[in-house]
Amino acid sequence: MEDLGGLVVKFAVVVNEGPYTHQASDTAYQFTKSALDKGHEIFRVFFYHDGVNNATRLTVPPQDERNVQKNWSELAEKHSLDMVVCIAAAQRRGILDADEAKRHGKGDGSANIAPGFRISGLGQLIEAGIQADRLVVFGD
Amino acid sequence: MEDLGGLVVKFAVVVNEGPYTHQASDTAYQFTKSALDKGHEIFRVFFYHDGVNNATRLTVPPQDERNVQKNWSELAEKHSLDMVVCIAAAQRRGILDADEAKRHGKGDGSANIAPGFRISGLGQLIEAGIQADRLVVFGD
Amino acid sequence: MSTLHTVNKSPFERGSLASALAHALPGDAVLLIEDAVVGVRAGETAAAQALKAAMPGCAIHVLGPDLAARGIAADGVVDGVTIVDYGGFVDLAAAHDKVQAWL
Amino acid sequence: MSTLHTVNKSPFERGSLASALAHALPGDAVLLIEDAVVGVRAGETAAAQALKAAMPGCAIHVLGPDLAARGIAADGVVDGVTIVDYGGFVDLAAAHDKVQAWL
Amino acid sequence: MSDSKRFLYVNRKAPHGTVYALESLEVVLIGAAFEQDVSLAFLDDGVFQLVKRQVTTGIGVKNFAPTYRALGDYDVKKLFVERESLEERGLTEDDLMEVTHENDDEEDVSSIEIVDRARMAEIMAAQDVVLSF
Amino acid sequence: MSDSKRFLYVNRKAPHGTVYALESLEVVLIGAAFEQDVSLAFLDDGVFQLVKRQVTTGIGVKNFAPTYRALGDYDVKKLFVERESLEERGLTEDDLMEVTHENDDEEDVSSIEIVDRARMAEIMAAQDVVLSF
Repeated sequence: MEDLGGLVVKFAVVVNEGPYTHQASDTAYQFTKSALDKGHEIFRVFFYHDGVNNATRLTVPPQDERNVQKNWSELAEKHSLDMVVCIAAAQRRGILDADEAKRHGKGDGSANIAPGFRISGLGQLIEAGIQADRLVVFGD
Repeated sequence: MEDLGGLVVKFAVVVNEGPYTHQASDTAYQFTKSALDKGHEIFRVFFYHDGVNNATRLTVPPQDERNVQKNWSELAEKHSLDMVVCIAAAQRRGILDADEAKRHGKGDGSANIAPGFRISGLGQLIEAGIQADRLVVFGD
Repeated sequence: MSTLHTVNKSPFERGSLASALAHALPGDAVLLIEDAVVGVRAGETAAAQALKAAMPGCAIHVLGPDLAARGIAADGVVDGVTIVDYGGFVDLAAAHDKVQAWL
Repeated sequence: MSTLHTVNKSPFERGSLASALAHALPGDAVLLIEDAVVGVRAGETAAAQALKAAMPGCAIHVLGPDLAARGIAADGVVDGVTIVDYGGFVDLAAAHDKVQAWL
Repeated sequence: MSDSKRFLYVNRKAPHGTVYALESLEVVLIGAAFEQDVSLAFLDDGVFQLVKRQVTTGIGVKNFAPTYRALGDYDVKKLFVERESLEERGLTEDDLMEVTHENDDEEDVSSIEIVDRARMAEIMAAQDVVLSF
Repeated sequence: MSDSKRFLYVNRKAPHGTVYALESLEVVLIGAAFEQDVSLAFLDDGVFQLVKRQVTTGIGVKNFAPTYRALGDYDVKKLFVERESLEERGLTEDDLMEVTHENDDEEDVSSIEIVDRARMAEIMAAQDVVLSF
């Protein structure tokens, strides 16, 4: 970790595209990881639009490719990251936690959200903009 | 249904983008529906890239919006459409049928494929190109 | 062998319409759908000029439902451009030997 | 108040780099990432000329890992463009008052 | 740090072909409850979002254009539209829908201000948070 | 109808920023087993797919560029690259990787042919099926 001379910046990161199709999620991951390595703070990572698709636990990428969801989940675990999936965007695209799966009658075991992600409202994005020193958007 | 004077065309349709984010899936649906209404044949609808995300049964779009997955499933039911989801693209993005869910240890009830869709290989796309009179691609 | 070329991106932001027009041959047709329809609004725009320059050799069509969604009136399109509905899209695809999408 | 502008699309296909450069103020910086890096290859391209024209007032940076992925050598970029890694991206974001993405 | 910040929502994409315009509007509506200083910028193809008489029944998708007209009720009063973007696309102010809000004298006044590119750059520079979609 | 058709894969997008180049290549490899007449077209930003010395370790994604060089083993022998697209991007044939196949005399010959825009249009016109990504 670098010596920041006390200059710790509080970042918020927004991810607007899903895994694999666009590089946005990969770049956001590398940025977030680097910021943490440098001793900065990540207030929140917010997943919006197709970005919610990063949160599915059902991906099975080829052995020789990176696992985008796992990258995020492991980073969250290591650094206690707050990773929020927008509920409205998630409903349009089929990302559900256990509560949502039950509420919409999708059947036992249907919840497909991966570890480290939580579903919440768009207010969490605005709050991130208010609380963080810098908000950085990655998308298409 | 219009009188085609015997001129029935066999179409194959390819959908490369997921629901809501891009209009591609909507346009492909309207095209497919119109072709069927005109008495043409749809050899196959093939979902590739993010297009596989059209096949999730877990979407819960707002009441006042169209349900893209349901539109496709109902069209398939009505016209016995063959709707194929590419297995390689689906694995990257987390679309699984019961067999795939089991094979990858994703837990009971994890299968998220919607009615009318089936998962198969890219060979089905090539075959569609060979067998159909016209192949029409919708994407970003 | 004639081709129906489909273009679905705004010509003000992307190069796909220009590229499609540069590769269309006499007897081909171009159909503008989705966001590409913003290019057919009559006026002194770069897109309108490109379409006018292409039309002697190549028929230009636009998808009416997409026009309406972008607030473009049927009488507000570049002269010579034909408006079709989804059925017309199907007819164009059937009438040409193949369809090439400029994504 | 200075801004870091990020651009992630090829300037040969999209208008986002041109738009970012047209709105950057003196003291701002522009960082090219992802597919946008193809624009910094030295040569007589429209993109290279746009970058050169912008540089007196605006610092231009490019993400090295993205350059390497597109086969562009470090000594093959437009003169004056600075190559940074992900840590350098973070430093740039920290050094400016805000970050504006041109998606 | 004060809890009140200047938020700018940047709209550069055409509506309907992608969902960005609709989902951006959803953020603006939610964000309005947070009582920040809110502005919307429409430039490049984003100016098409404000074109009047959008009828989406034919493409089978929801028409969210009327929501722009409701922004005044949410206390969102500053919509900046770039003149050069309009001109390049053959549009004038007359092609845009009316978006109004009530001023202090309870009169309906336009929320839309056409600005040139230089002014748009200044508006962007003056923000604390820029949300691009 | 004959079961043998002319297939053209059209590549117009830069690699790595999106997955289209990689997933297109997967179709080409699978399609090779069907013994059709196969051609690949690289134009607009698609020409960047063939640039040599792509090193993707830094961005953490798989480098599929070597797969292009294996196309000859799959009997995919016709890669057409548009000259104007190269020139507009400041590229020459020397910037492209070597892609070869064995000819009837068991000599390695280049699979890449640089063609001008007019010739590219003719190549496109001569196909039965065009797959665009």
